[in-house]
Amino acid sequence: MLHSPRLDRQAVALRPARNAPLTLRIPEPVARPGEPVNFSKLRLSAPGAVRRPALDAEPRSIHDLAYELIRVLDDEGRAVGPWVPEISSATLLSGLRTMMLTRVFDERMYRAQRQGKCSFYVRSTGEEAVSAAQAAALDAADMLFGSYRSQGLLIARGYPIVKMMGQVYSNLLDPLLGRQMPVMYSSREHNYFTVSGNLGTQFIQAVGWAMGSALSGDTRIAASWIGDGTTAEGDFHYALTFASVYRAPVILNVVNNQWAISSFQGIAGGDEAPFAARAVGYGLPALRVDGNDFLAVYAATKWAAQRARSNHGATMIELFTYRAEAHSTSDDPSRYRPADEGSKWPLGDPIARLKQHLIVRGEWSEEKHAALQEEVTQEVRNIQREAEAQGVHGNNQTPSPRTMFEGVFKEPDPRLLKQRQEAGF
Amino acid sequence: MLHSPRLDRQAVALRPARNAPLTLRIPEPVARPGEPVNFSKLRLSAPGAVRRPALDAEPRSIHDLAYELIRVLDDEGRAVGPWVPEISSATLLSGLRTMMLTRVFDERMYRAQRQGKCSFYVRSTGEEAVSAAQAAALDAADMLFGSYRSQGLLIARGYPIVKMMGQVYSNLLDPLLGRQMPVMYSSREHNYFTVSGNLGTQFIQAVGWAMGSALSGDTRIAASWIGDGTTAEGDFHYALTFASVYRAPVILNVVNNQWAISSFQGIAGGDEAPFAARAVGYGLPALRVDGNDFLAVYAATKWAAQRARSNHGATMIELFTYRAEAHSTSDDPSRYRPADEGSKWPLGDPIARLKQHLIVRGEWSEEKHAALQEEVTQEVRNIQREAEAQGVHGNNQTPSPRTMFEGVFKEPDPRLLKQRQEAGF
Amino acid sequence: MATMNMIQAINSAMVTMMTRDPQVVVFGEDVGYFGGVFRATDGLQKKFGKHRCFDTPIAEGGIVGAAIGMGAYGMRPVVEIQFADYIYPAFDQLTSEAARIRYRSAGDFSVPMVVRTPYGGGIFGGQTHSQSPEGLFTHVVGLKVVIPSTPYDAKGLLISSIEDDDPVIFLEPKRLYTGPFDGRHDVAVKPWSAHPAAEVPEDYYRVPLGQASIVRPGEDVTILAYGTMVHVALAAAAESGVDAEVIDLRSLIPLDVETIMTSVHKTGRCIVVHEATKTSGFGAELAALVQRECFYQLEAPVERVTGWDIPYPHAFEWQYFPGPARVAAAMRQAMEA
Amino acid sequence: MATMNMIQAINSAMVTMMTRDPQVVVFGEDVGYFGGVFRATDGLQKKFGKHRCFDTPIAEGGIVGAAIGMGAYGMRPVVEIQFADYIYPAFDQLTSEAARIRYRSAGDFSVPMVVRTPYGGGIFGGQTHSQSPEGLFTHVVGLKVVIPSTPYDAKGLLISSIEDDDPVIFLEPKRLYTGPFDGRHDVAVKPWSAHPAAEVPEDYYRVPLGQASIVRPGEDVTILAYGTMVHVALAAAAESGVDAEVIDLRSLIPLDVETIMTSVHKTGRCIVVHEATKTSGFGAELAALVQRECFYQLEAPVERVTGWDIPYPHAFEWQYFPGPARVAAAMRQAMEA
Ligand SMILES: Cc1ncc(C[n+]2csc(CCOP(=O)(O)OP(=O)(O)O)c2C)c(N)n1
Ligand SMILES: Cc1ncc(C[n+]2csc(CCOP(=O)(O)OP(=O)(O)O)c2C)c(N)n1
Ligand SMILES: [Mg+2]
Ligand SMILES: [Mg+2]
Repeated sequence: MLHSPRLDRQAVALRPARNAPLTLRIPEPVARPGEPVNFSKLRLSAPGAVRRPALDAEPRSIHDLAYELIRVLDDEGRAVGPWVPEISSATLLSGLRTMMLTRVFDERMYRAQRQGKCSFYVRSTGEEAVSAAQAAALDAADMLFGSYRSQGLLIARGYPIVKMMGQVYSNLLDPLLGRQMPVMYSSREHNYFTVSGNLGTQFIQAVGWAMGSALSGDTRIAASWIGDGTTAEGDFHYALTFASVYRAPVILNVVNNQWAISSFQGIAGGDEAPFAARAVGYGLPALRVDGNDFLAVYAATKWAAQRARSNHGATMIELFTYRAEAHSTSDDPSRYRPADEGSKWPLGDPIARLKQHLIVRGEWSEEKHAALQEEVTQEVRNIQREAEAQGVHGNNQTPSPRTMFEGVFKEPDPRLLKQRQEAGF
Repeated sequence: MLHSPRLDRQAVALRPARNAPLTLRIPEPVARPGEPVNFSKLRLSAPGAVRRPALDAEPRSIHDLAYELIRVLDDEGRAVGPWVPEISSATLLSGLRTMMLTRVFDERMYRAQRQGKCSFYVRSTGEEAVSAAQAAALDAADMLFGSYRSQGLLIARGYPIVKMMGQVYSNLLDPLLGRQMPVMYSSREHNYFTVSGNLGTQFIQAVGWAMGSALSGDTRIAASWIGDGTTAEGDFHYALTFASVYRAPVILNVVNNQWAISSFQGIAGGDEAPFAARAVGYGLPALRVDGNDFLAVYAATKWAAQRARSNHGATMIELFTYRAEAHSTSDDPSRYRPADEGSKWPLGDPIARLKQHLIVRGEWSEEKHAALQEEVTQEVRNIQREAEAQGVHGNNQTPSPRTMFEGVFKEPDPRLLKQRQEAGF
Repeated sequence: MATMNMIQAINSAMVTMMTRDPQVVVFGEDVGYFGGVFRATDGLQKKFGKHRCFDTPIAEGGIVGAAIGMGAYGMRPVVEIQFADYIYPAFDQLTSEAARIRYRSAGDFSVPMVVRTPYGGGIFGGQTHSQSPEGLFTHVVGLKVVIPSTPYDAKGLLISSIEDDDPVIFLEPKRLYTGPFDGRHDVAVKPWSAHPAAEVPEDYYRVPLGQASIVRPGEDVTILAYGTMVHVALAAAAESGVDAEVIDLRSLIPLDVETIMTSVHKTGRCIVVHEATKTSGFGAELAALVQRECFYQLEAPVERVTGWDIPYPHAFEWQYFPGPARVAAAMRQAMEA
Repeated sequence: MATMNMIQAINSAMVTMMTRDPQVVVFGEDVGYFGGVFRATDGLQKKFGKHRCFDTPIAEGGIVGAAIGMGAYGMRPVVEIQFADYIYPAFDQLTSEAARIRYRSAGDFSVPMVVRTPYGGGIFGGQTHSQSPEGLFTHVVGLKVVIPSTPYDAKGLLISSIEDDDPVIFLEPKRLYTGPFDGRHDVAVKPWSAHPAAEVPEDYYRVPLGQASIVRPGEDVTILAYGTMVHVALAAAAESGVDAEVIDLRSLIPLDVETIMTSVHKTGRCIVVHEATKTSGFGAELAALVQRECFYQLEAPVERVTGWDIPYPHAFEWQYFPGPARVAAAMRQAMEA
């Protein structure tokens, strides 16, 4: 490669002979399609093994937590160790319901997309504990800056699923007037910030919101979620820097589901250091949590929220999980990862694990679970019928196209009045 | 502040009473003008106290080095501890000369600006060891991506000072044809990348260059320099991420001179964790070095360079120093920091310290030093006369204005041919 | 009333609004204790406390991203980007976020934010302290773009921008900070104090966005300008002897199309002047608009006098700068057409 | 010769150049093992090894910044930005760096880099998968901007772009990837195989930058278009019965001014069509240019048919998209003027 005249054009000769040629490392996942799945390199702390520091611990004094994995549920479904949260059975059951509802909702919308009823969809399958447990650990007044995979937050907060479907279908029910791609929800009423199609931007916005809250002497905190892949964007760095400098009351969550479309987490640098470790270098505390362990996620989030509310500032939480399905309806993961990788994920299914815990706890049974499964399935099916009566994508049951010329600015834009006339609406 | 109707417009009520109001922390430096200088909070490792790890050490295993300070010269000017480099007296003397030349050059150009001979200038006073020692530790073929305060790198590499002056004066000698503001040098011949006025951009470019070198099986490495303030830019994060993922052969230097124009390093998050610590979170090794200690800087740079040349990838070096003068000729530091802060900087003057070491070593004397001072002063004065004969800023001795229409693209741009005619050149 | 230069007027606008509205906060690089490299925020921290005016990390994308979040919270952030040349790291937050949040959330959230930034040349700042990026922002739907040319307008427009519920890019012609520079760089520059528009009320007042100002009525040719170029156009009018109608657009988005059209209908000739590079600059939009709306009135093609399509070259400040001579020549040429 | 759709032609251009020049490297999000979300880089990693084609972190600014460094080293990076909507985080590296490095270093360093990115709507991608940001880049001096409309041109232009020693923004009309979509969304889309320009040499050839192509000669009105809009313009010409001369610009910078002027001198009428929003889009530059250079030949104002000044709304894809009906109406109107 060194012989090209073009190379010589810009490069100055003088190559010391004493060194071996340099090489570039291109990271590769452990297994590609057709190769055996291998999770033996994963370093998983034992359930209950990681210490729970004081709320006002100095970030550097707990830097080891960025390299451990906080786990509460053991293999038998018992809650063990210092991170066992104080949590009522009602909260657990409600969290279970949120997760089941989310999964059913996801499956229905996925199928709707396959049936041509919506243009696009994103499931959160396998990652439901992240949204369900974190929403449970936060206050309803806290502001959430989610990603396109945070639908569970809205469901947990009781946002009407029929509206979510309306948004997905861009139909007459769509609160966003058909303006946004499916899943880019927004609800001021539910303190859920408008989701962006541009990765990462919400991370620093959440910090700004939290700064506003703190400047105002308010008590509400903010939380934001981005994926492992998205940590490479500049906004991630801005968020950590501003959160650190101003000690903003915000929780910065990295949902490490191992994949960013076709790129494994090593392409974002996850093999070199856990994403949680990034925060330590900015002087922020970081927790690394089994994202499929509802209790661990809940406990870590409570810790971070209390820390923020007590004016100790921001916490980063890495939620270690696995994207069990395709990235989106536009994706086919069998092209880039072994088909059975998800089923071999050593940290299991968050719904199954919480169910098991509730059974161990004596609060639940297979029968009750089956009944709840039936109930939520029926509920979603009914809502879907209701939603589809108001239109599906492409069948022209949309808000008036007139509306597309409105709301760019608060005041009407004279250009757009003209353009609307030109368009004939 | 909570009573504004505007606030209520976007915010949902529901504020849990149970928490105290949040507050935002706005960092402040220890002392402002009129207040006593106080460096007692600085944690300085003792000279010789920090261990020197193996070249192939795992980054995480040496994370403590990001919080220490590698120092070689003790208060008496002796070189102590494991970081004492193998370095010849000739190299030391040449480094001393580079530093002295740089300082004299800076002073002359500063004065030239005050006399209206150039539009702008940036001194590196007090930080000369950074450029001088790092240039000495690198190979001439290594590619340098400096900042506007890296003039010492060019001087160390023997770039003709008369050309530097030509650039500063935008005169007939200006190799950049009057196109760039003063100090934004460029020299392909000296493997010195064109300096940008936009902060930080060169950091990721250096990584890209190093990736190119490694992809080509070349042996040359890259190095880049940015300031403490600039670490907040996205490019810093891109550089660390890409360097980590691809193990690029690059040295990423953060020159922490405590100030970014009027903002102390705490505004960039330096109070929460040292800048070197950022790297650890990305899985990169980091060294934190007394930037006014020529030997320590040299030794750390050699370590990082050898590591890169051996395909162990990138290293971050934080050079802990002090900006002894104004940010630039457009700045007046007496408005925002105590006037005597620089003179009280506990790590001293890099020239005085190397001089003392050379004397202790028996290679130098006050007399020789005074003679050298006289010599470099005379040298720069002569060069300045020569340079000014070819014009100073504003006296119309510039390259032809015709040239300003050339070189946007490699091929002539037809638009610009027309515009040049219109302009009458 | 007080006599203010443009920096003082801008400062006064912030003082006025910070006093009236506790939600107004000011932040950016070096704006806190120091008061900004151009002194625009001088005294604000002292007066309002460091929670109302503070320094930020050097991360333009972070500044704007945080301002968006704060705006969504309910504050009115007024942020400074130290030079317009350094606004690009914030480009994604501005175009994909600030400009889109109201629309994409169907009004759920909005971003009442002002991004103040000094732009333009004339100070030997070279290619990274002289740029005029306004054209880019006018192409981003959802952003307003405002440029004052006098202290009076600067204060009134900045107040309107701060009170606006949508994001505003407020570009300050840095060459006008201390005086009404008209491009005659070889003539001693007058200070603002000699100019009537330096009489600035100390209290609250607004200059509405979207209303151009006819700064010199005339019959023969319409000159569309903004910022520094308004003064250049006036000098050119005087120099050329052509009876030009000089219009100061004041805000590019929203644009006062009516005032422009009325004038060109009258004069039948139009010249657009800006300091930004020519290709796809805002002059292109103005020329496209004018030729479309005044086609049958135009007696000469709409002419653009702009910066050349090159980076602003340090040594050739005045060869780049579209000064009065070039504008006057274009006027005479238009009259001959 | 082989029959290729546009994706295959783009892929073939990269295969051709990677084979000829070991300095050509391809990287971007998901482009390596997977071969890109649109499959443009399919098979490259397998064929050339993971050091010639590899995945990157999701950091568009990092991708472009690294490519600049690699270009300065002596490689020819061809990077993919997954959607043009996501190019903004790279805006600073593109405008302040890639575009400026040759000039500011007086030729010491240069950036032979291609940024490939799919742009435009028609796929129900909503406001963040449909944008047409070409206008912004045409205002940045130092960048070339290229947009193909057929598989043949796509390969030939991409090869010219890769061989170019300056940075090129190569915008790929994603709606044309699989067929020559002409805007009639209610009609079954033909595949490329039925189109003559799908005949693409498997070997090396160039389509030079800066040469427009007259894809339909005509006498009555000149239509300036690029990308998807070329096919829309052809459909509109057929639909309207107006004898339009349709010009495919192919590269916006450099622009083939001569072909445009010759045509408008002949027809006396001109319509500019693009999918981007109207205000300050590249259509403004074209209209400004044409009215200036063809003032005395024009019999009607230059008309712009473009996307509305709103974000691309998901549900109203076809109400936003400037389809053949709107273009045909503009043609008829121009003929009546
Ligand atoms: C700025 C930007 N770049 C690229 C994309 C395209 N894109 C959408 S999702 C995605 C992968 C994100 O992966 P990750 O952050 O891990 O989140 P996950 O999908 O796994 O939840 C990419 C590259 C985008 N939407 N925005
Ligand atoms: C992108 C960008 N933002 C802001 C500036 C203005 N600016 C120039 S130097 C500087 C301070 C940099 O401080 P630091 O990184 O600590 O470097 P130092 O000057 O101390 O060497 C600022 C804010 C710039 N040049 N580029
Ligand atoms: Mg992921
Ligand atoms: Mg500094």
